[in-house]
Amino acid sequence: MALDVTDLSAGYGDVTVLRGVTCSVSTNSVAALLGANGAGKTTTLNAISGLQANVSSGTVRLEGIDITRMPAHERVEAGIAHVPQGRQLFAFMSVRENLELGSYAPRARGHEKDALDRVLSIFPRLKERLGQQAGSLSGGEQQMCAIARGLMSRPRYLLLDEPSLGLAPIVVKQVMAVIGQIVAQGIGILLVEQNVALALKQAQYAYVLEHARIAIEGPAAALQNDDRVRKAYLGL
Amino acid sequence: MLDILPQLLVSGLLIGGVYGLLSIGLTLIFGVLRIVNFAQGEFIMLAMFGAFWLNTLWGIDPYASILIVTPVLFGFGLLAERAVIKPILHAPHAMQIFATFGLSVVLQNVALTFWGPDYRSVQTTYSSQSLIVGNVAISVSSLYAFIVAFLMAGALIAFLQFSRDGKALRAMVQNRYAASLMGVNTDRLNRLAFGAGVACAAVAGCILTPMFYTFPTAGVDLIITAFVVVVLGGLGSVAGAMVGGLIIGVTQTLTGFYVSVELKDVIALVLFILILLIRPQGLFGRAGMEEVGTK
Amino acid sequence: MMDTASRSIGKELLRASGLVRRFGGLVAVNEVSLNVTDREIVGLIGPNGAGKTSLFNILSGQLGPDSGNVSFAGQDITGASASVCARAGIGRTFQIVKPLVSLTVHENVTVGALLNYPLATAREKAAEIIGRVGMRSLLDRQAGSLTLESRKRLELARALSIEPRMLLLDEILAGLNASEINESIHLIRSFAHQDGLAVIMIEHNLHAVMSLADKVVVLDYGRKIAEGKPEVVVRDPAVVAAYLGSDD
Amino acid sequence: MSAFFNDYYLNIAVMTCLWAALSGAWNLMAGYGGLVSLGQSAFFGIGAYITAIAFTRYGVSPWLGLIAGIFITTGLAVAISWPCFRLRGAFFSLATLVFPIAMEIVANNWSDLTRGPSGIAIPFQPGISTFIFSSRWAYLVAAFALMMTVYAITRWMHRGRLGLYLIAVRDDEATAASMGIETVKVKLIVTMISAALTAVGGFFYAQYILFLDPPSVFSINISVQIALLSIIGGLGTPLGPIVGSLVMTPLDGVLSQFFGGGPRLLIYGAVLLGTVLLAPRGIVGTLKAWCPT
Amino acid sequence: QETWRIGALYPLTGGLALLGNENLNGARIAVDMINEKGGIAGKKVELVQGDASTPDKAQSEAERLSSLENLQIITGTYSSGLSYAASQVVERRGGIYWETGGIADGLTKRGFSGYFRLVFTASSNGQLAASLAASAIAPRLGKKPADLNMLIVHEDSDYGTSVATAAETKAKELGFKVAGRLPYKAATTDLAPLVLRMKASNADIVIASSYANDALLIQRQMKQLGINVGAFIGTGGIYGLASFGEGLGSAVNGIFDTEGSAGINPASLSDEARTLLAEFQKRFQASQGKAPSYVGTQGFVGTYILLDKVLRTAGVTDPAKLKEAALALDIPAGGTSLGWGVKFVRPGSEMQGQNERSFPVAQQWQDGKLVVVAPDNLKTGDPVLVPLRTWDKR
Ligand SMILES: Nc1ncnc2c1ncn2[C@@H]1O[C@H](COP(=O)(O)OP(=O)(O)OP(=O)(O)O)[C@@H](O)[C@H]1O
Ligand SMILES: Nc1ncnc2c1ncn2[C@@H]1O[C@H](COP(=O)(O)OP(=O)(O)OP(=O)(O)O)[C@@H](O)[C@H]1O
Ligand SMILES: [Mg+2]
Ligand SMILES: [Mg+2]
Repeated sequence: MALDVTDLSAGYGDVTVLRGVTCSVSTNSVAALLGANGAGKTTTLNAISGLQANVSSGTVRLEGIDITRMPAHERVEAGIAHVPQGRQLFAFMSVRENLELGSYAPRARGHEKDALDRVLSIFPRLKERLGQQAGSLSGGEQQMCAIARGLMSRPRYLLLDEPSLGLAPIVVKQVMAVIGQIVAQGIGILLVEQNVALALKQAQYAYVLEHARIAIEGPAAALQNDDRVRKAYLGL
Repeated sequence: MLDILPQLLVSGLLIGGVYGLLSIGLTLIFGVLRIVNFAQGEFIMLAMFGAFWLNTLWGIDPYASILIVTPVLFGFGLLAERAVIKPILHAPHAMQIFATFGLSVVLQNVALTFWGPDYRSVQTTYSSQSLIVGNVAISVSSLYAFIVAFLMAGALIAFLQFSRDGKALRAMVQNRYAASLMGVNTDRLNRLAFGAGVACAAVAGCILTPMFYTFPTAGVDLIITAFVVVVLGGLGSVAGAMVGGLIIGVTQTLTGFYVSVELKDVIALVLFILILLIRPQGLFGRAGMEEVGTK
Repeated sequence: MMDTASRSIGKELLRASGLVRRFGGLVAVNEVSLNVTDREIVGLIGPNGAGKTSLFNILSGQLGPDSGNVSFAGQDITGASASVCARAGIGRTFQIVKPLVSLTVHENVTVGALLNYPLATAREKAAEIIGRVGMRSLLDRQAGSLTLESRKRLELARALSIEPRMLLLDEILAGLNASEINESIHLIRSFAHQDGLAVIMIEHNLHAVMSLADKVVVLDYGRKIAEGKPEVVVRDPAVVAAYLGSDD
Repeated sequence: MSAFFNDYYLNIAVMTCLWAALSGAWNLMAGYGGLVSLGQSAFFGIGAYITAIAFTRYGVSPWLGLIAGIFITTGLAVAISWPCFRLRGAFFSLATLVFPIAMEIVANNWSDLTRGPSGIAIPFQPGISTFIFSSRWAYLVAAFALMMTVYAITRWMHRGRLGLYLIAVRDDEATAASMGIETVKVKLIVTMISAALTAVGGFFYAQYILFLDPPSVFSINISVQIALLSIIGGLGTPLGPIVGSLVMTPLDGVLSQFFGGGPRLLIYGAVLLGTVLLAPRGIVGTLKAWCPT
Repeated sequence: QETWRIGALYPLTGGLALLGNENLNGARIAVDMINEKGGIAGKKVELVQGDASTPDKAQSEAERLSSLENLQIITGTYSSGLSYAASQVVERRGGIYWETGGIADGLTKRGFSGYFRLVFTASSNGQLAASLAASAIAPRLGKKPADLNMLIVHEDSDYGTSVATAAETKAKELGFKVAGRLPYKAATTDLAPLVLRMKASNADIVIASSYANDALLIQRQMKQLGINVGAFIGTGGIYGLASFGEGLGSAVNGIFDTEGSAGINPASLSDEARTLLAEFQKRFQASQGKAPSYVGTQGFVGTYILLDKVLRTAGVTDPAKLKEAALALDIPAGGTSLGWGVKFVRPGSEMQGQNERSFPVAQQWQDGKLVVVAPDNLKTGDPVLVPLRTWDKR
């Protein structure tokens, strides 16, 4: 049971950002996708969720089913949730409505209440702000709202793009704890993080994107001790 | 001259209802697609021609013709969305205005070329009938327009506020990208919204056919007030369009009677500017909302 | 690393007292006072939603305070517009980056430099600043096509372009990896130490705050709950409870 | 006279230059400042009316009338645009739509001054001092000069201080303000320049057509036409309005020659629609995208 | 040259398209008829049309017709504003401008030597409306003008304003109590306040100058609000068109209309004029599927005279000769199908170029048709339904 990206090349217009990227996430696990700024991490997630990026070759398979050419909204139904970089909330809707929209996909219907209770117990801060317009939340609150919204669709696989961005240390700790909980519920997570130390602590397996390809990969623990990783990404 | 005040208020509210009816489609399309549809008046005009021909050729009552004209124009709206609106969804705001303006020129002249410049009208029993309540006369055709406007507005508001697709529509307005991440088929909703906006124009056109002449530039006169109403109420707000319509209707009627018929439009425009000074986003608009998606 | 404590601190530049800002029922900034002197680096931390950005918005003229005073370099700028604050010498970055998308990187920065220089000189100054924040290779890129990280650098360059006396930096390190953060720390330090600017930085990256700040101010629910030397503040139990969380 | 220098072609050339100038003045506001005004015909009409009134009623030379027209129009433009600067996007456009409607009603009713609905027919008294010429060449020279003035101002502004400030304000007002730009002042300056140039265009129109009445000069169609040419040519580029006018004004003439009535406008509308859809950045913008050099 | 080429400049698109096209259709029939009779001096006539929808378009189209197509004779323009702009061009080029429709008084006050206007002026139409009220309506209402409230309402264009101003002056002269003159915008969607002002002013007689929708709105809203007046006089435009009758059904009966008429008493016409009118009406009906209105007839008559009387006499398109032929015209009343005669005011006089033998007539809608009711020598019937039936009985 896995989400497999095989030999994926993708880009925007004439610009190729990815050349033959192969990676995979299995349920019940966290895979980290690392790399410098602009390496193409977000692009990889976009290609998986079917947004913006043009895939020129390669495949994305969800538990064996080829979803490479599926429109974005059908992929949500197939079980992919993407918490995008930069939050992308519905700024003029309340937090509650944002969360409700998280369960727009048919697969989530009928489970909205449970899902809502669950995410609110994960992010109690949001409970206080349910009626507030999402656009006026503080930066960190917005990030929580975005993650919570992603969880509302009862995904099989969750793509998280820099979830710790802008969060207070205490919240980062909470989010990381939540990632642990989510995985335990049988969801596979592909985690993109700039905070490499954090990501490697959280993940079982990790990939490092460099020059449009996966340059390094391996169990997270091994990468933590890899010299290249330590120098380039851990600032040690 | 005060004894006539109740009549003035009633007449003002009734015409306000007509303005609301004219504005609903416009505000819906703007609300969802962030496009000011300058061709909305022409869709109304096409509907009026539809009602006129159905009446002339087969004797169908204009109100009954809603059942035929609305689906046809809805379909036409879907086509227009595909051909004209979809390509410019992400274009700068100025481009969008002028694409729909081009569409309006084309539609007007299609009508002129096919049906000629003649003024046509439909005679119905209710065209100029009225109910008398006390010493106030209530125009039957305006009353129908008023009622239909409120039913339509109510239905739309309920749809947008409470239904799944309605919420998805509102979400899409604010962030298309995120909406598709939620599993929303944005292409379908765009089409749906434009089609629905055109369908509103169709209903309005049929309802208005017994009241006005039908001719190729009929839409132009009708839609200018609708623009004012829609901005006043808050672009994109259906409730705003109705309230804006009523405010403009009553102001025009009162100033038309007590001040000057000629200046009634100017006074309404001054009021319009004054309200915008206090609330730049319009009565029911949300501050900042007007910018969402327009860039 | 230079010992921040031993560096001589200049005279008072910013004095804000009793600032309050409400949004509906919510008090986003509640009776906050803050003094900053020349060349001082102040770290502003606090939980999400504590009112840090709102405080910046008041100081830089984006928001008017409901009450309280701000004076900057001897000038009363309470409630002054953003452009007046900028002209008085307050440069800022936005947490949610706001580049001028249809201009190039160079033009973005030139716009700010035009405040003090004619066009030709402004362009040169802008290029210099862009070089300093490490974006020289992106000089002619359209700002709309930059990655988030480059946009953040651009924010910084724009804030510098008006030759401010004080910089307000709102989470400019967020989204950078560890090596990039180290570079930026040097850069920020140079603003204070070489250029003599006062800096207030909002940052969730404790490592950066600890190594840069002369003074740390902590906000929680709009109130100032702690102020002082970084080493002292991070041990404050209130700060640990509200912001840092205990290590487990 | 060779057929090419026929008065009719000269007339089209004059109109092409005039429309290019008017559209160029609009482009300053809309293309750079993002102020997509639909109220330009208000400024156009006021400019036309002031010179015409000064000349026909008080015998003031149109040159002096022009100066008065520029000042009054600019003043009025400031007064009526200022409130609208708080409005954004489509709100601004639709609010400015109100100006010409209001002006038309004013002109219609202030008949002591404007002769109301009968309009003003300017007597044909050729001469430099009256700015009325028997030869279309003289008009062409003047219209060309006007067009080039607008072009020069646009060029000067383009990526100069004012141009950059305008784009900054258009892209993000908060960012612009944070860099010390006084956003309202910048919008006012460009509105004043645009209104002044538009008033000159109105003056020219009055002295050229020699007849004006409220519905014709305050027509919303004029506002739309003005904007259209920049859109087709390329919004926010100095050459855009000129290219737009060079394509569309003669096209309209040609269509009039070969198709009467409805079909002419049908084709005109279709061309407009086609351009907007196929070349959404306008002709100049699209050409630039094809060949970056 | 193989043919005589004549310019025809009318608003064919935009808001004035209806009557512009109607005019042009009349003119076309005149050309056809001349051509079928062998043309002029053996050559056929060809109309070169131009679309003058706005003044600047009018002037550019006039320029096209006169300098590009090299035409010496241009006929048009239906609307006064357009005529002002277009005739400037033609006058400067020394051609002939043959105006069949524009009725603003000022058009013939400019001292243009090549400008000829066949139609009466707006003032004379307004005056007729007031006189009609005095001569035909007041007696039938059984009151003296001094005891009658008159209200004048008009759309605010040049046409409406000049007609209304003349009507107001004349009505005061005739001793009516003029309760007011109310202008409004023709493009309005609601005239309830106007109609209620009628009620508030207790108007006995209303004189109205309207464009199209506004005329329909006034009547329908009068009915809805139950406002009855003794007599209602429209002054041309839509009031004389079939669409007005269609829009109101039987409620139209009793409403007066002053302007030219396509149906004056044939007995008052010369034989030639009568035959031409019949022929024209037959052809118009055949090609347009409806009877010609006054406006269409006006296009026909104007163009026919231009070709048959002016061009044929001059025999060349030399403007000097054409002017001479035009000024020499001396057709007595009844000599044209509209009942008018033709004699142009000579240069030197204030109204140079105005046809002093054209005049409006008064008609009334009776049984869904227009009947000429005044002046006596042209009428085909007498005024009926004065006072107007109240709405519940119409
Ligand atoms: N919409 C787009 N159009 C064109 N180019 C893009 C687009 N989005 C990203 N790019 C380019 O693609 C490259 C990879 O970007 P991507 O966002 O995938 O990187 P990333 O690894 O997520 O970086 P970051 O850490 O900054 O988020 C960059 O060079 C970027 O400029
Ligand atoms: N325009 C607004 N309307 C309503 N509430 C607002 C508005 N702006 C901010 N708030 C609220 O004020 C509080 C403070 O917000 P602020 O953005 O200042 O927080 P912050 O300390 O910068 O947080 P973060 O670290 O997450 O960026 C938050 O709860 C936020 O939701
Ligand atoms: Mg990324
Ligand atoms: Mg913040």
